[in-house]
Amino acid sequence: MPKFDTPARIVEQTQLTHGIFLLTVKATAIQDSANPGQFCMLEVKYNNSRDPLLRRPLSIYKTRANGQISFLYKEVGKGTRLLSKRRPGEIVRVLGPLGQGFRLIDDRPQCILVGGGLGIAPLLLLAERIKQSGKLIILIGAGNASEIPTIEDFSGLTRYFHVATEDGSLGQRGMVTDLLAQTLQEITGMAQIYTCGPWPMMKAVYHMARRKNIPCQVSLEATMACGIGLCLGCAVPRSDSHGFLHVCQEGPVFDADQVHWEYNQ
Amino acid sequence: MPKFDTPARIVEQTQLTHGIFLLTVKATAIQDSANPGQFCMLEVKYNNSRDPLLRRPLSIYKTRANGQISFLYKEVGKGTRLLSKRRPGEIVRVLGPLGQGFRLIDDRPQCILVGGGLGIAPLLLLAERIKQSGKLIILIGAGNASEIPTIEDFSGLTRYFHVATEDGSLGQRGMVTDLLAQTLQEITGMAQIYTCGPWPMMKAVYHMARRKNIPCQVSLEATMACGIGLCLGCAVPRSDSHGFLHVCQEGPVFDADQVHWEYNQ
Amino acid sequence: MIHQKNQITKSPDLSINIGPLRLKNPVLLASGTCGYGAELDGLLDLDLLGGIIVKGISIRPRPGNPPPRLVETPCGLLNSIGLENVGIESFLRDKLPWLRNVKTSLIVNILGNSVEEYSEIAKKLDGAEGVKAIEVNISCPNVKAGGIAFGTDPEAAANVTRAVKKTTGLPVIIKLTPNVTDITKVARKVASAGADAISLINTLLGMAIDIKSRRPALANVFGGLSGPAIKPIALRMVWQVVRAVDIPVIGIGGISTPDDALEFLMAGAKAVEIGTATLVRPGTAEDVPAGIRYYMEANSIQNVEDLRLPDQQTLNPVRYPSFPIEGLPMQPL
Amino acid sequence: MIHQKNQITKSPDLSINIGPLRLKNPVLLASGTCGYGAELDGLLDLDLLGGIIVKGISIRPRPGNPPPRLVETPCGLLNSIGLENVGIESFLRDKLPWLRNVKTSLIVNILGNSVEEYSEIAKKLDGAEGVKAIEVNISCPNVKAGGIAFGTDPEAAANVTRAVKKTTGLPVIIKLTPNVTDITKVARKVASAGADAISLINTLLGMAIDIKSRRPALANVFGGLSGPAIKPIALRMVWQVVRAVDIPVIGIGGISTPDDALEFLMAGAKAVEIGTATLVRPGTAEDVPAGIRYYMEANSIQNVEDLRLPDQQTLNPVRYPSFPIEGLPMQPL
Ligand SMILES: Cc1cc2nc3c(=O)[nH]c(=O)nc-3n(C[C@H](O)[C@H](O)[C@H](O)COP(=O)(O)OP(=O)(O)OC[C@H]3O[C@@H](n4cnc5c(N)ncnc54)[C@H](O)[C@@H]3O)c2cc1C
Ligand SMILES: Cc1cc2nc3c(=O)[nH]c(=O)nc-3n(C[C@H](O)[C@H](O)[C@H](O)COP(=O)(O)OP(=O)(O)OC[C@H]3O[C@@H](n4cnc5c(N)ncnc54)[C@H](O)[C@@H]3O)c2cc1C
Ligand SMILES: Cc1cc2nc3c(=O)[nH]c(=O)nc-3n(C[C@H](O)[C@H](O)[C@H](O)COP(=O)(O)O)c2cc1C
Ligand SMILES: Cc1cc2nc3c(=O)[nH]c(=O)nc-3n(C[C@H](O)[C@H](O)[C@H](O)COP(=O)(O)O)c2cc1C
Ligand code: FES
Ligand code: FES
Repeated sequence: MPKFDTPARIVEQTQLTHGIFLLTVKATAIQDSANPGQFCMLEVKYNNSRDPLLRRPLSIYKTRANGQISFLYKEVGKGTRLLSKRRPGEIVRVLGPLGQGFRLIDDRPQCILVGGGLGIAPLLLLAERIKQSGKLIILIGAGNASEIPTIEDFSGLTRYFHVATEDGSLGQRGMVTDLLAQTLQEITGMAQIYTCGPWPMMKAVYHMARRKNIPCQVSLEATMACGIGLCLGCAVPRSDSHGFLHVCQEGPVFDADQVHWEYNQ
Repeated sequence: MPKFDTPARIVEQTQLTHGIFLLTVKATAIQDSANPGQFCMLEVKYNNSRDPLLRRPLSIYKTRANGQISFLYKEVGKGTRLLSKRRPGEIVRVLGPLGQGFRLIDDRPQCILVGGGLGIAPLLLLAERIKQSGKLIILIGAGNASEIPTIEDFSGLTRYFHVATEDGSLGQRGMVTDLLAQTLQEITGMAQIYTCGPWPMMKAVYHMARRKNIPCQVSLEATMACGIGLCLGCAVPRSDSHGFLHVCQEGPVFDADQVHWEYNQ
Repeated sequence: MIHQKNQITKSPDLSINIGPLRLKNPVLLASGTCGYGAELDGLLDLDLLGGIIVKGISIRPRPGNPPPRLVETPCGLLNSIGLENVGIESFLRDKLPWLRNVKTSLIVNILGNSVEEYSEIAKKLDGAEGVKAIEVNISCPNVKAGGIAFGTDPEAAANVTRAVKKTTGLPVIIKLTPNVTDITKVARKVASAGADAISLINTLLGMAIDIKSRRPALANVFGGLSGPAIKPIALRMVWQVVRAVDIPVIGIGGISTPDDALEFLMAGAKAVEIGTATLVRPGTAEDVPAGIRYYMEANSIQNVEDLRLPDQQTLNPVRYPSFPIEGLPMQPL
Repeated sequence: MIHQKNQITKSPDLSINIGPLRLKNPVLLASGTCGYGAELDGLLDLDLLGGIIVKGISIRPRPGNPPPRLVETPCGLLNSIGLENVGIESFLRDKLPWLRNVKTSLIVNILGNSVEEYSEIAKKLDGAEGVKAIEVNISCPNVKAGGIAFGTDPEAAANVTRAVKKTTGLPVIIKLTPNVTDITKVARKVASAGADAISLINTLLGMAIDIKSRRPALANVFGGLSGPAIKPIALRMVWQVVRAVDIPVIGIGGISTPDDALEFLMAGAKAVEIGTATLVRPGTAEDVPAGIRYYMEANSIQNVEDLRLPDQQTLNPVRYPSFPIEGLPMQPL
């Protein structure tokens, strides 16, 4: 799979709600070959400064045929703060598309996407892809409505769309796992779960899936230096206790039963 | 003398010629107490980056009664490049006014200002001050006209105004020391020289002044970390071979005969 | 939340003891980066700090090294000031009076090229009104032993410690150099020799070359590296020394924010010194006690010493409650 | 100007010898930061480099340390990968074939926990087609000597060197750890033990604490610091070792631009390795030979080895032709 490290011009930088941004850049080569669940490494340092040193991994949220890619990201620290200050017309270096994305399983006509907070970022491309072929169920959870400002991107894709927020500001009051429990009671037939969100949420989703014998793919995060398998820094313990998964190269998407969920992040 | 370390809003950032910029910030407290020949330390790092680490010293070029200070600077490296990217409305931290500026000598009605290249930066405020009290002779030299884009700021201040450029693109072809030699032949009576520019130029000016027994003040540069006497990094050897002058605290302006001119920068 | 917290916790206590010396908070200014204090007048309220450690003083004035003395490096600063200072006589006469009016603890950093020089200067400080403690810089070359730094030889370090302790009643802090294979060896020797406390780290030996002029960027060729770049090394050494000795440890190296200071306090440092960060922004240190207090309030920590991480948990981080990975010995790297 | 230059100088020669090994230019990829080469396919043209040094290989596969294994620091990176690698068998079977097709010199970095392990793996590499040299990482813990790194004990370092030299006919490069008081001592021992070349530095031991979770940021507590932050320390050590031994020295540490590389070459390094910079931008190394060539052309330097600064001039920088300052001895700091 080809990867590209290109200077990309910023087309749009929008603050959606407090601390959440949508960044769109022009990077045709990357857009061309991007698959759902893949990510990019974005340079966040400014000009010829060397601090922060490392790039930051962000999932590919959206692509457009004109070579544009969008990232949906949250300002959590130094790097994302600097990135959020960059303006249209400026250049950021982007390396991508990286990693193994979600795998579509032919015999699974019902796909359940479970996203928590900004964990929805890698799920949009996937949802768009599934929509073309099978039944799409989207379940999204967050603390409150402002944490998921791009919910409309998803809601139009399927009529099986449900939201839960902990404070009840949008959709059902509660957790996304409540939605999943309800869904798993209702559905019949072969299904496949795809999930991304905080570790405890994904762990819960995995256990629910396992009880129902539904295969589950998870998109993991790990601190990364290179994003392309050079440093072996992005390790996550394997369930078989034989060493580690490498999130940037073998992931970020894994079959959930490969992952050692007792690992205390 | 009070010093202030204030966040200053950028009012103007203009590229005058290739690589030369005029930056104007609002820093009322500093403007209020600034004297000719003093300088400021400007933060050049972006946002919460820590590289480049140190601030950069720049002479106070102009002040306006409304609290504005201007700096005339050249992009020579990392720090000045980053500074040149900053835009009006943004904030830079400025520490100043710093150091000992030029001293006006009461019994010297004729003042000769000798500036080389951007060495003119600390001389404008001085020229404005002298204009009020005595005869002002301004001599400016540069490689070519584009190195001294703000020459009009000076030319209106006195009719004793001469320029030399090495390529003849402005004024007389030659060096500013040629102009000084001519001037020294013409003038009679008590005089005082003030100079700032490259080390070899200042050295030459000093020697010419000495031969004519005219006192000479020079504005020196040195690599600085703090700008306020904390680190003792900005040393320049003393002419009496007893240790060092400290540019940020005892200078940047010195009587030229205090300086060890054989020091090979 | 804030209301509730106020009901259950008292305002955090930031005061600490360094041996017999009580400091109102654990934030000090590091030697060589705060002049003799007066230079900061109006830019930093010294009264808000735990203490100030003035520029290293020698028995006679020293002119220091020829310039260039400074070069910036990535997130760091190389300096070869050469320990320029006014000498003890001028310090006592010209600098000390101003410092007596500051409401913070004054610590004097001293240096010498022989054990005798260290003793001599410590003796002169012993009776000096206003001086609360001595910090001994042992990174200096031991002229008698061929110029090897006192601090790289555990025996020599212990000798200096004993000599200084003998000549002064003031608390003695020994400041270690990081340019050694095993800093705990020096630390242990210095502690058994009677030091009241240990501070670390001094600068790491480095250099830079100016490729334009094709010569070393510093006239002295080598210089000492300081600033954020060295923080990870400093923190590791502080962690090691805290676990090797029973006397208080003061952490130094690249601290420029309250968060940086908290890392050192969590590693077990009793106090911290702020160096290069003061050069970059003179007011830096002022914000640090406030930031530490804020963190303590937010985390309901009563005493600043309770910030220290428990050794057990952290030396064997229990991140895998039941996690046997075949052949997984912890590695030093 | 350019026209005139072309008339008087030939195109600069960037090729160098590391012992018996000829490299087309002095720019190598550092072990542990370029995987096994194939990961860089399409992002970096390995053919443009002097060589590639693959991830450290041990006798058996190693899983490495638990995560978190990485933390960013100011201008630096702390890692505690724990020397995870596929082991020599899998390397020879799965990785080497791809590497044989690359038109650059392949150097294999090896590691062990005993002298025997080093020998054993060197023997397996001896006949391997495509392998041009061995780089020996001696920062590993010497299990028999209680876990002290081989590289911090000059004797142990010499023992490893002798053992590896005895079992292989390949050129042997010994890679030194910087976590020592006097790196020239180790360098001299290693040189007399028969090393063909020395490379330095490996990472500096450091740590970070996550103040939010209140525990060390790395599961392993300590990690190795690399990146621009360490460049001044690396350059100083290279300068020292170049002047202490007669064998070629390869400089490593924080190199991310041609200018950085030029500093090391001017310090006297025969070649340089690029590590962390490749993680930050995979194409970094490609630009370095080009940048060196450009500098040589602009300064009419014919051979890359002529970049080295003359010792005399620079060790006693003659910046003051006649400049006697009273009591002005050059200081180490
Ligand atoms: C494959 C992958 C895809 C990702 N996609 C997205 C995305 O689409 N949108 C988005 O907002 N975020 C995404 N992340 C997380 C994002 O990379 C981090 O939030 C970002 O790197 C933080 O950088 P910072 O400099 O702002 O924070 P720092 O100052 O480095 O750290 C601030 C806090 O964030 C945590 N953090 C730092 N780096 C990471 C990391 N790599 N992963 C998780 N936590 C981290 C730190 O522990 C710390 O608590 C993704 C991460 C991975 C590995
Ligand atoms: C008191 C004082 C007043 C000054 N006033 C002005 C002014 O009004 N306008 C102006 O353009 N410049 C002025 N300078 C010089 C200015 O400070 C430097 O050009 C600037 O710091 C370079 O920063 P940089 O990061 O761009 O360059 P760097 O990347 O740090 O270095 C690039 C090149 O500039 C040289 N350099 C770096 N720092 C200094 C320094 N402090 N002094 C001299 N050379 C240096 C280096 O040797 C190198 O060759 C003044 C310097 C001093 C000490
Ligand atoms: C310019 C400068 C001068 C210094 N002078 C001294 C000194 O005189 N005595 C001393 O013990 N340490 C001296 N140091 C070391 C600092 O006190 C401190 O230990 C070191 O800089 C690391 O801390 P930092 O990274 O916060 O600067 C000096 C450091 C700098 C940068
Ligand atoms: C993630 C990572 C892994 C490394 N693995 C090895 C290794 O396996 N063997 C080795 O000798 N050095 C290893 N190193 C050290 C580098 O080769 C190099 O010596 C060091 O990082 C300093 O150079 P740099 O600042 O350019 O990265 C590793 C460094 C990093 C950052
Ligand atoms: S981030 Fe470097 S190997 Fe995954
Ligand atoms: S720059 Fe620090 S004392 Fe002058």
